Amino acid sequence: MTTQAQVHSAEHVHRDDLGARLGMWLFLFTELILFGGMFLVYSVYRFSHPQEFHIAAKELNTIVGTFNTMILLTSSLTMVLSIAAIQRDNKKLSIFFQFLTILLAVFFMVNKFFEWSVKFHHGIYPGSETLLNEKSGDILFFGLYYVMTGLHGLHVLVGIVIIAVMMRFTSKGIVTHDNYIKLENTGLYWHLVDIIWIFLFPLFYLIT
Amino acid sequence: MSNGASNFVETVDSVFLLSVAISVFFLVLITALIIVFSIKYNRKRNKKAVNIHGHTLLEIIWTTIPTILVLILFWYGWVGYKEMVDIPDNAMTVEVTAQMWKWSFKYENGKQTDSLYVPVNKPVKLILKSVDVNHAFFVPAFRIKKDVFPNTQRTAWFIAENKGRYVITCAEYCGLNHSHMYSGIVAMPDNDFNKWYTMNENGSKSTDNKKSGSEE
Amino acid sequence: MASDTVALGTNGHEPSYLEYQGKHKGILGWILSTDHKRIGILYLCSVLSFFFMGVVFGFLMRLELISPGETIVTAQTYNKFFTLHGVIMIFLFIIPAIPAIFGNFFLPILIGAKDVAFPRLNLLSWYLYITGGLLALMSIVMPGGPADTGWTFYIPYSVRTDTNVIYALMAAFILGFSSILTGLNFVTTVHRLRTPSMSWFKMPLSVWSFYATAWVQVLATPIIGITLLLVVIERVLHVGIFDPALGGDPVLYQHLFWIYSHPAVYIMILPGMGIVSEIIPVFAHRTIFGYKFIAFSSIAIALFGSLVWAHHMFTVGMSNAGEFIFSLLTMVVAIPSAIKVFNWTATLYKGSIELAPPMLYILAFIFLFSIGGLTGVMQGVIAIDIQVHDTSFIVGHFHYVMFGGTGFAFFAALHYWLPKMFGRMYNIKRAKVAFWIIFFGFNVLYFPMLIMGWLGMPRRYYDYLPQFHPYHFISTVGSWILILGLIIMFTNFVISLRKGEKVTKKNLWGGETLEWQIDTPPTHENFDEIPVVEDYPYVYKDNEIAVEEEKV
Amino acid sequence: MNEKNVQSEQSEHSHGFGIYILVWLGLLALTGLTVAAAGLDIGRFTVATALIIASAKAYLVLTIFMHLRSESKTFKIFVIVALFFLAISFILLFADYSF
Repeated sequence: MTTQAQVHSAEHVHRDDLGARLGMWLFLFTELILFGGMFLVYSVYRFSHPQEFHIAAKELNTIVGTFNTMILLTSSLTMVLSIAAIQRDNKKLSIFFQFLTILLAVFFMVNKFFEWSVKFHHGIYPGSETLLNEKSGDILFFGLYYVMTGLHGLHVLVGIVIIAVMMRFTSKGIVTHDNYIKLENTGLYWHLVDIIWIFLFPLFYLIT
Repeated sequence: MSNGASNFVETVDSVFLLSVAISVFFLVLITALIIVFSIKYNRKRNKKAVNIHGHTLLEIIWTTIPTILVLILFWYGWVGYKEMVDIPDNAMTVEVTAQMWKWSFKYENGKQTDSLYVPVNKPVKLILKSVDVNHAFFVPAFRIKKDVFPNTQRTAWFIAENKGRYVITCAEYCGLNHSHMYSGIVAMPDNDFNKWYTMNENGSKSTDNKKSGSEE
Repeated sequence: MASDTVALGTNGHEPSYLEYQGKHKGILGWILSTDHKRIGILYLCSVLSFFFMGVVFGFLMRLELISPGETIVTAQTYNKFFTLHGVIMIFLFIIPAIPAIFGNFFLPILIGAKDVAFPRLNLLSWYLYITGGLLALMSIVMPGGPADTGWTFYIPYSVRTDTNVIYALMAAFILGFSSILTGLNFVTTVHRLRTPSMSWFKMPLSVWSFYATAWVQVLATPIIGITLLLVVIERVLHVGIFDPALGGDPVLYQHLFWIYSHPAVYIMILPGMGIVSEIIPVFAHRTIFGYKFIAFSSIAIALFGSLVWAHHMFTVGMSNAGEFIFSLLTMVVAIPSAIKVFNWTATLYKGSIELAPPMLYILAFIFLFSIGGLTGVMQGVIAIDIQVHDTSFIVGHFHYVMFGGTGFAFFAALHYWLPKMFGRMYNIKRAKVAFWIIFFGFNVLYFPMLIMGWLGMPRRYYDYLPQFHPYHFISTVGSWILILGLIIMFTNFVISLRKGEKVTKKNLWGGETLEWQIDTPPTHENFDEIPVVEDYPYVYKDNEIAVEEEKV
Repeated sequence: MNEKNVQSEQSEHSHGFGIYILVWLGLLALTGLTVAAAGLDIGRFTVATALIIASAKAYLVLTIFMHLRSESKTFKIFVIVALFFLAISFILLFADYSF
């Protein structure tokens, strides 16, 4: 780890990529369980209000959802390709793929923005009168919808920032073909965000 | 607290006594060993220690015995609990409403009171509801407790076995006056109860207020 | 010794970590240092400050309860006191106490490493800790005052009350992240940074328990994180999630809360158990009894501890299957703890026992933890739990476990390791006096709670029926005795830090673990050369010789 | 492990570009499949089907994109422990709700 270089004298600069990945995976578990907690809430409410969830899910636009899923899956591909490129010491290609990843992530967010604004336009948003007049199952469905996709969107935004930093690191030579653990860990994070969406998508858009 | 105030007292108390007995036994055993060892093998007397790395048979023994004991305790606890959830069909039903910070009781004939009046030796079923936040219906002398939630109902039941007055308290923190959310159960013989039950509202209210003075 | 010795470049005496001058000087050298030992000291100072605040709130609560009715404060203030007491003691004291202070300081040393795996992350978690702590305290001065919900933040009261619940929730959320980062760091450290000759079964038992704790921190904490965040979202944006007024299920909140908070109990107690396993062999001057059983029981506790959360909810009206399963599993979780207690006791057998202050606290730990554990088993028995749930029986029980257990282990660790950390010895006699006062006061304070709880005294009560007055009175008197003992103990430490006898001897107590083979206080890099571990850490080959050396 | 492994353990996850693209195509195909399956009226199996397909997708991402396949045993055990913990929470929670 480069961090250790700071504390230790120069004689034994210690880099432990495997340790860094181990730490990253542990962090991913916390993310996984963070969302897992919300999936717990989702599954209990779906269990207790099956009909209302079923009907409420029809409000969501399956086409937009599918489109967004495709975008996110593709961004995962470009992410992993950028790592493969840096492994082959192809700096330019790696930066290009990272740029593509960011672009796709931005697309995802733009879509999300329009999807949410349409809902807001219909008066379906947390605390709105339209929603509060609905049955409790609908309130819960949309509450979870906003919170879960919202928190997921937040993770996408964080991902965009981190990948942007990585692009800079790659171009400045901090991330290189024999020291790319930072980029690799970014990739791990990005794929986890993708995995969470893989589950969010059918549970909110496809259970009609 | 009078013994045998409700039908659950005997079961709960016997499990409790059993577990206290087991606990005291182990506590005394451990404590005695610690004290004896600390004296007998004290540095002043025993300069050279013996290294004993372990003893598998002992480990197995002291894993097995507690396991058996806790499983026995578990079983009695479960049986005692089953009694509390299996409500007999012939029970008289009372609706209990909890709100910040008082209890109210509504009977099948529409009568409403601040204290719970029940006949002795008859099963009483309680339907528990809350109008605001969580509360818990707790009658220490009867060994019953049930949380009360808004928008959903819970049930509890009991048979009062002796006549008398028992305290109802709130056992789930519910804000400012949580500690003043008392009421009472008045258990009376069948005849008296029937007399009270058929009596008109005003008559009952006056005695009610006098008796619920257990607060403060 | 080791073939691959690392050259240090200096032949003379290495400066200790206390004197070491890195990039930054003075106070910056501390708050920007990524050295695990300095971070440990940062935690020591901050955790103790919060501990004192927690004690003050506890003291005020007991004072209020000395007589029925209003004694010193109003009900509203009292409710805020017990919330603050709970939040501070749980999130700011007992969870970080042993792992963050002694884990940070000694875990790398015990496994022969120079630092933890991610030193900068380590510093970050201290900053998160401080941020969370300040956020919790900020609510005291904000209009509306601190939360009055109790540390459990049960829905729907926590979305109804006008007090600053959000501050407490966010504080707990941030502190959770601090705890996660510490756990993540320790797991990686144990996997990656053990000295090459230290295989898993050569690890000291405290390392085993830190490792098990770290896993629970990583896996369970996110659940509370998201749960509290959902409550914040519910409060701020009125999103329907748990609030029954919006169709939510308040029992689901309790489930999620306890999915974390029960494992959290083991985050609190496991490190304490590690300390006990560490100290007993040293002062019995013999090897520990049943090393592997103790090591595996730590893992078993971490595992089973995650399966029993709903025993906090036997009265909510769960399904019968739920009640049955959770009661049964709760019983099972008692077994590994029992195994530990028996092994510790057996370690005293044929030892050569020295009742030094750390050992006194440890022996008291076994006694108090046994009471805590056995009363815990009682609550696993559903029929009994129905009676004692949410009464002062519970309060007594968990103070026996948390304070009598973890707290006493923490005090033992202070007496055991502080001289090593600072190179100054405290007054042994004063330490023993303080111990007996604390031990006595503790029992006077908490034992009456067990009795009145069984008799039906609900917890979180500002006022009570006259029949409970004697118990409350005795309990309050106990709190004064306990606090007197604490004052003596901590003044003893403070005096020792300023004018205590200087110690430079490496091995203060005759321990066999690695921290006793390095300088006192440790140098910046801990080890001059990579330590070689030949056997598991509690082999006392030549007891008497070690004793002779120590006496010289 | 301290100094022994000081040498950078650069991971050897150098799969070819080809396999990544193949996996990506697989993921897109599975997405299509899950959308199509949602259109069918298969009653209570809807959710099960959706979850199985989602798990398959997640498995692909985990093993190939996240290189879990070529990681050491420790990583695999770690993932199993985390998933086990999550599974336990679901199972025990439903011990209360589904009975």
